[in-house]
Amino acid sequence: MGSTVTASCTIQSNRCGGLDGEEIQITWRLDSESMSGSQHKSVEGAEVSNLTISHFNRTRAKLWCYVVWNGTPQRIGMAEIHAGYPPSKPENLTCMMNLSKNSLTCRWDPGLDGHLPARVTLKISQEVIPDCIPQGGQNYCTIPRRSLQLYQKMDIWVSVQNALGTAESEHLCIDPMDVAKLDPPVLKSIQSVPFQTDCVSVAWEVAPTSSHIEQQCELRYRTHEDPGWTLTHHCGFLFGTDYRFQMRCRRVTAMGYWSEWSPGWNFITHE
Amino acid sequence: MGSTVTASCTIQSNRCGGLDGEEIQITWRLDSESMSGSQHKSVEGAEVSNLTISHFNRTRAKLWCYVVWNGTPQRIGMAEIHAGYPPSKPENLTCMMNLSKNSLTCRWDPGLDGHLPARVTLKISQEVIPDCIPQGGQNYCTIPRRSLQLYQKMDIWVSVQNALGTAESEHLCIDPMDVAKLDPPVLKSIQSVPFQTDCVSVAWEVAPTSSHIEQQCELRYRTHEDPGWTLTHHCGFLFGTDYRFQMRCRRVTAMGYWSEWSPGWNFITHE
Amino acid sequence: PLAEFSGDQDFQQFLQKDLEYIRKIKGDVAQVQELVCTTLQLCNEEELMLVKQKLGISQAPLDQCHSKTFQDACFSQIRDGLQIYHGHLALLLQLLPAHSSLVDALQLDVSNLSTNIQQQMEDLGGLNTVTYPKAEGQDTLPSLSSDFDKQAGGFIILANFKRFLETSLRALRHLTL
Repeated sequence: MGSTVTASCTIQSNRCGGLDGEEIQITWRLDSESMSGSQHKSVEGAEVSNLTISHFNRTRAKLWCYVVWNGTPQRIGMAEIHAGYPPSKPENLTCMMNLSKNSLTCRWDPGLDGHLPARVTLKISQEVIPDCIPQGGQNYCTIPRRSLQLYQKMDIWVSVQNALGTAESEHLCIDPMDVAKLDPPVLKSIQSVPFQTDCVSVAWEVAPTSSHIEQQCELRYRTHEDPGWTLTHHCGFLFGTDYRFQMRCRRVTAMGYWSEWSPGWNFITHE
Repeated sequence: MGSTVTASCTIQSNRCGGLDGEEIQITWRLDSESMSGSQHKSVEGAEVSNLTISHFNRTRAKLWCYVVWNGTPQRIGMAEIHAGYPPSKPENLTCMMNLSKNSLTCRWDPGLDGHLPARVTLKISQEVIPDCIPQGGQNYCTIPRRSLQLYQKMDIWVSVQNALGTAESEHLCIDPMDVAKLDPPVLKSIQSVPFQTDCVSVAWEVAPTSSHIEQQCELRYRTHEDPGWTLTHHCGFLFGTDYRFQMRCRRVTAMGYWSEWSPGWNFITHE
Repeated sequence: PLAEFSGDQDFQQFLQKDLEYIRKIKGDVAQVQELVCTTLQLCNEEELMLVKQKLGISQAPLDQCHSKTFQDACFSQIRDGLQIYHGHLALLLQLLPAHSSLVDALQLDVSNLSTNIQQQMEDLGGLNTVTYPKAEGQDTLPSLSSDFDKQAGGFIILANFKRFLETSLRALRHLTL
C-alpha cells in the first residue's frame, strides 16, 4: 500500500480483426475512474500504453484497458490489484483448557490488518499433530482432545502468512492441564455454626470433570441490598439476614484459571 | 411375540475348574425374574437344564444361566431375546415436490410396530439412484434433486425389513413435477373497478420458482369480524369495508398441490 | 538409582502430574463400569468368578511395585501395563457402541499417560528404562466366542484395570515428599 503501480497494455492491431488500419487510442479505468497512460508504437509495430499510479491507496481495485472500436469503448484487458502490508506479529497468545469439552482454546491479538488474504494457523510443536486453522478470520482456535498430549509440555504459536511475508507470535510452552479452567463446584448445604453464631459451615462438591485435581475454593456472599459480592472466610455474618452464597475453585498450585462462580445458594442466618 | 421360547444350559463340570465333583444346581433369570428349568445329566455326564417360557410377551429380555459356586450364584451364560412381529405393509404413500428446495419428500403410514430392529427404505425404480434412508425412524424421506429425473415418471415405493420378514407399500408412479407444491404468489395491487363498484381488480406475480408453470389461482378475503375466509371471483364486496386478501395458485391441470396462501393484502373498498 | 531422584524437583512434579492423571483415568474407568452395569446388567464381580477362570484374561504385572524399596522397574511395568490395557479397552468399544466417545477418550488418556511416563523416564536420564519381556499372550485377549464371554470379558478387564490403577497410585504416592 502506498507504493507505485505500473501497468502496460499492448495491441497488435494486425492480429486483431476489425482494428486493422484503424487509429488506435488506448485508455484506462481504475475501477470506474478514468486514467490516461502514455501511448507509443513498439518496434514490432504494436501500440503500447504505459500507466503509472503513484501512492496506490486502495486495498483492492480492478484496472481495465480499453480501445475504442466502432465508436464504443471495448474492454480488452483487466488486472486485479491487491495492496496491503506484510502481516504484523500476533501478540498476547494465551490458551485455556476446557475440562468439560476436553479441548484447548488459544486466543491472540492479530495486530494491524494487512489488508491482504492471509493464512493464519495455530501451530503445535509435535509435527504429527495437524495445525489448527481458525474459522473465518477469527482470532482463536480450538485444538481437539485427540491432538493434545495431557500432562506434557506443548510448544504452541501463531503463524500469519500473506503475499508480502510471514509473522510469528511468541511461542507458548504449556501443559494443557496447567492452563485448565475448572468447572464450578456445587454448593450442597450452608448452616450456622452452633457456638460461633456469626459463622457458617459450608458443604460443597467439586465438579466431576475436575474431581481428580487438588483445588482451593473461595466463597463469596451478598445480601439483596449489597451492591457487590464480598469474599469471606465463613465468619462475620449478621443475624437474621438473607444472604446469597457462591463458590469458585482453582488448582491448589494456583496454575490455570478460577472456575466460574457456582450457582447461588440462599441462606438466612438465624436471629 | 406370544410364542414359546426354549433354552438349555449345559455345564461340563470336568472342564470347569472349581466345579469338579461339586453338586451342580443350575438356575435361570429372565432379566431380574428368577425361573426354574428341568435339570438332568446328559449321556456325556454333563449337567443340562432346559427352560421353556410359553407366551413370551416381552419385546426384549436377557436370559441368564447361573450355577452356585463357593456360595455365590455365578453367571455362566446369557442369551439376548428380541421378540416381535413381521413388518406390516406401509400405507398411504404420497410425495410432494418442493420447488424452492428442489427436492421430493415422500410420506407414509408405517402400520403396526414390529418391535424389532427394522430397515426402512424408500426405493426408486432407477437402480442407479440410491435408496432414500429416513432418519431415525421417521416416516418420511426427502430425495435430493440429483436423484430425481424431472418430467419423467418415477416408480417409488417403501420397503420395510426386519428379522421376521419384509413388507412393501403400493408403488407410486409419478413425475415429480406433477406433484409439485407451488410457492405462493405475491399480491401487487388491489383496486376497485370504476363501474362495477362492488368488484375489485387484482394484480399479482407468481413465485419465481414456478413462473414457468401454467397456473390457476384463487383469491380469498375476510374482514376482521369474519370467522373464516371466503373464496371470491373478484366481485360481491361491500362498500367502505376493510378487507384482507390472500391468493394461492396451482397447476392449471389441477395436478400437484395448491401453494400456501400468499402474504395478506389489506384493502378498504370505497364508500 | 532411584534413591537420588526422590528429592529432585522435576521428579516430584513428574509424580504429581502422574498421580493426578491416574486419578482422572480411575474416574473415567468408574464411569465406564457404571455404563457396563446399566447397559449390560453386569454389576458385581462375585457373580463372574467362574467365568473369569474360564476366560483366563491375564492381569498386567505390577510385582515390582509392591516392594517397600521402590524399583525403577515399577515405572516400566506401569508404562507397559497401560499399553496392555489400552489394547484390551478396544473390546469396550464393541460392547458400548453408543458410548464410543467416552471409551475413545479413556483410551487416549491411557496412551498419553504411558507416553508421558516413558518420556519422563528418558528426560530424568537416571531411570533404568529397560522394557521387561512380556509374558506369553499378555498383550492379546483370549478369543471370546459368545456375546456373554465378550460382555463378561469387558467387565473383567475394567475390574483388573481399576486394581492396576489403585496399585500404581499407592506405589507413586509412596514416593511423594
